[in-house]
Amino acid sequence: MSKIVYADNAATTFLSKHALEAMMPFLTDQPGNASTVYAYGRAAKRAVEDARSKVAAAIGAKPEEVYFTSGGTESDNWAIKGVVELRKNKGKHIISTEIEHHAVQHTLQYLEKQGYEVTYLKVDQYGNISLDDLRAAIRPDTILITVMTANNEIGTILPIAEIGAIAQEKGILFHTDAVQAVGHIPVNVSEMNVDLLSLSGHKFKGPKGTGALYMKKGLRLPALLQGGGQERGVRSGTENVPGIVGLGAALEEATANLGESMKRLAAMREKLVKGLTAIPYTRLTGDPVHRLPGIASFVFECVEGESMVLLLDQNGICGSSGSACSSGSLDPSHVLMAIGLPHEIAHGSLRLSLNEDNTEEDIDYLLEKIPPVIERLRAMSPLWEDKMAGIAAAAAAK
Amino acid sequence: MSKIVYADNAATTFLSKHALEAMMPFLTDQPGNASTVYAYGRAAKRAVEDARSKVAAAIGAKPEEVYFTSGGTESDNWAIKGVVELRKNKGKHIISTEIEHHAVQHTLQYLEKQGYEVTYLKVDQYGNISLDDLRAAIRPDTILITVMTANNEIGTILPIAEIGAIAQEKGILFHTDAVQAVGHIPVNVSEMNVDLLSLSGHKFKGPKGTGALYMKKGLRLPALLQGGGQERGVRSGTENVPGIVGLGAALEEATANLGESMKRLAAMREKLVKGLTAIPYTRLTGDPVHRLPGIASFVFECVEGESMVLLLDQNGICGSSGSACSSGSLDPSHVLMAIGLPHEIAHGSLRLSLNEDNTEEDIDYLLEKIPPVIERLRAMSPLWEDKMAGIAAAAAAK
Amino acid sequence: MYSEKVMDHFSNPRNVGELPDANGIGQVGNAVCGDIMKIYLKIEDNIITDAKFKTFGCGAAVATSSMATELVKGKTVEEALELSNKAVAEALDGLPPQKMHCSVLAEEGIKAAIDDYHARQAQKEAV
Amino acid sequence: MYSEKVMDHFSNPRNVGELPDANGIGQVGNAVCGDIMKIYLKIEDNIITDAKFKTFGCGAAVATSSMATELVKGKTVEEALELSNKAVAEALDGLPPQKMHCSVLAEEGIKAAIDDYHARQAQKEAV
Ligand SMILES: Cc1ncc(COP(=O)(O)O)c(C=O)c1O
Ligand SMILES: Cc1ncc(COP(=O)(O)O)c(C=O)c1O
Repeated sequence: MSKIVYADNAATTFLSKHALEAMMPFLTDQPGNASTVYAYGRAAKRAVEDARSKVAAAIGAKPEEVYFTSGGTESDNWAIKGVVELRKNKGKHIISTEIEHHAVQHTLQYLEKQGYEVTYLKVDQYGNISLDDLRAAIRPDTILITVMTANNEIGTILPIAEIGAIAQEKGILFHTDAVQAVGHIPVNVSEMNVDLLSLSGHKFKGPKGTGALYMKKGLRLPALLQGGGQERGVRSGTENVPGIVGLGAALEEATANLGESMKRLAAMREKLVKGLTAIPYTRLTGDPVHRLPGIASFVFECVEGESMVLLLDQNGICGSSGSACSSGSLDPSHVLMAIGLPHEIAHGSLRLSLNEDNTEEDIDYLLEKIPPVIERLRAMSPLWEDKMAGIAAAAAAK
Repeated sequence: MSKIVYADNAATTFLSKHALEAMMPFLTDQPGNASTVYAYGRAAKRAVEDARSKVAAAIGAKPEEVYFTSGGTESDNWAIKGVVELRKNKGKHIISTEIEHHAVQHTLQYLEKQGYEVTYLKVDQYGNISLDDLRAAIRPDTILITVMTANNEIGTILPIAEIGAIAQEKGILFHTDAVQAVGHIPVNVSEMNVDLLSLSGHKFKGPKGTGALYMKKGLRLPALLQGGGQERGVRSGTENVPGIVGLGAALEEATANLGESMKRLAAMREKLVKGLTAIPYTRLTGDPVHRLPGIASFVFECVEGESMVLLLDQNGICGSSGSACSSGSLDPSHVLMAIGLPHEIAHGSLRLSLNEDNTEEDIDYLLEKIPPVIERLRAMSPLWEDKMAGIAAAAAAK
Repeated sequence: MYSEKVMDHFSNPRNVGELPDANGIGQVGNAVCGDIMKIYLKIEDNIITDAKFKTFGCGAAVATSSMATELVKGKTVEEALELSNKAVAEALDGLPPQKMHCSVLAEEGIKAAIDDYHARQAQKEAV
Repeated sequence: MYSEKVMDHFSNPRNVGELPDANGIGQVGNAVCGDIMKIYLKIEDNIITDAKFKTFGCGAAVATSSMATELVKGKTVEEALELSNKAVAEALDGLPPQKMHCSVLAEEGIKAAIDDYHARQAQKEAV
């Protein structure tokens, strides 16, 4: 097979070999029911609690503050709807941002239909919010602040600790969607002053369909899923023992060499950014400094995202675009709109997301293959033709 | 290692080798994002749709009527809460039974706290409801009937098609929790007249953390989990591709030889029932005829369930008990109470649940090892002492 | 999600480029929505003797442009005006539902180019 | 969930059975709740010289019965009365929280048997 460079790790990752190994006993010679008293059950229970400790260690929490879920989406839904139910007598106002993942944004929109009010903080061109805006948005009936730790499309890292300090001072519960951050940058719930934090296994080489919600000690959200009373009564459903074990193993692995891996990734990302922004009419999206080590995100003028992704695929490159076409909607990604890109430019977005498995050669390959793709698409773009004509005319007019 | 007979398949099963094989590509050399356009994504998408067709075929549904979830608990919660939200202007009354799984029962109890009214139909000594009771319970404001296809503790199969016909005639949505039935007895959504049906992968040798909700064409429940819009907008979250593939493969396998496997299992179960009910003061629980092929469930007088399960474990036997002690509550299982067992007898329950992997030798082993365990526990039971003394006194008095 | 035919026409688009001697040029769509098609037709004796396109848009937009230009070549103007979006989509072995609007755009692009041709003819005659 | 010590005392319970020459017998718990303990003590010169039990109940109920009877053997009646449920649980290297009531039952069982012994002594003296 010809070369494939997988650069879509922010969407999902390959499962870590180490995680798979840890899971295998529960996929083969153990049935893995964690709620039964016989030997198999006790082994499963131990494995689940061991994974819980690993997750807790990775985010600076206590094991009993970690609850396993089916993924980032469930964690986000649970956190937000849970706070709303818990605090329903206190108020109906929530503060969030314009650039949250749909798992948060659509949940908030759902709540708006139920009569809740949401203030979506605006972001600047880098995807950052203003703490003054946040302070100004707080009302006596504000029951929840939910702000993502790092953005999945443009990689910007938000000032969570500062937001958390404000929330704490005002006595408002604070949730952060750390799905893109956990396993990629240092995350510590107490330093970040968060009450609730969502994470998802498959973003750091853990299994799909696994996630967790961190819930600060003393806080007990009502369950989103009622049933058999697993996870100390707040998240029912037979435990996904292999999944949980894989999640724990993958996160332990991801955080073991985090510092080094971040450095290596950031260097590769910078090379990519430098190489691709050398293409004319191309810009990096997101904060140039406060960004996830692995996410390189761009807009190329006069090029449409989906056709870019399809042509890259034919060159053995897996990347993604926040273009409208790839999602079936008409508007380009709300994140790209929120950072102020005009529609026609936002349509030409490309996100390349790296992780530990990517190599220097991958970067070279990307830098070799992507420019001709952009060139080819521009050559058939009437927008590019107009743009070049306009520039030529302007030059001639001088 | 000494012999182990796993007879707790109604709790969870070993993963099928066939299912694991089908999953392996997505656990090793494929990242498996089903929502992306490049080659890996298309392969994942195909695999998911292939699994959907398999699930649909197994329950007599159309592929587009099958939505993947994280398990039976989520499916049950989604079905019930979804109908309640969808029909909130029509009424606040729900009909169910006294013997539902906690995933249904606790969801209903939660809704009762929100102001909904639930009629729990009583069951007879076999765990069966009366259709007349059902008809009598229907009110103009009844919005949902939810009755399980087969009970997980006592194996009784309920008259779903007849219930469905009544629901249909009255224009009331009908949900069935078929978690214990799918893959074990023939299930056909149109013959059963159901609008919604829950199933869970790990009950038929599929992976844990996977399930599905059947939603009849034309019915569109609001989402329980908001987010990226996967599963045609009603169940968000990155698809658990390996899990979904495993679910499809396992269900196809389970239904391929269903007739034969049912016959074989029922014969093994009958041998077990015959052998164990030969122990004095022992009864079969559940319907003696209309029952799941694999579930043999008993109560042994003067014996407590948890100590029975622990001693069986020491004999290499994995079984389960609906005893209060094993669940940490004080009352024995609501199912055993509902079929009219007195507390002290309900405490001595044992469920042995078989599947295709069990052998004739397993049955012989169970029949060899279980009676001495009962005897040993009775020998140390003051209840047994009293019972024997009472019988002796009664005999002497004659 | 795309048929092989769509992928073929996307990867190896027929008739891509400009047509210097085009006598009918139409542009439809807009950059805000993410799809622009510019269709060039050369019409001689009421027959479309050549057709080319430039497209900014998704895979389906490129493929429908390619297919639509293929389909109208050699056709009379009247025949070309009857080209429906459905026909374009069918010729590509179908399109995903959310991409049907691209075939509509292709149909409109051909019509716009023919309109332009008619306008030019009318002007010529008027001169 | 159980410590090794609990499992040991459950699997190989000490002092299980009846004591024909017991002079203090106590029964606590009830079948409705799923735990009954019957404790037999033989007390000579204020010293517990033998102890046995019969228990209907879970693993912890059996283990605490076993441990409690072990702990009181050789003790004076007064010492035995001071046996706390916590001491029984600790001797078993702890119990899961939802099983602590079993240790309470064991403490109460010993007390009930001693009460019975005192009652019998009082009756004897009265005779
Ligand atoms: C920031 C963010 N939040 C939430 C999610 C949802 O996670 P999952 O798809 O695992 O449910 C994702 C990824 O899809 C994400 O990137
Ligand atoms: C009848 C029934 N319904 C629902 C469930 C819940 O399924 P899960 O644990 O897979 O969420 C189970 C099993 O636990 C069950 O037996």
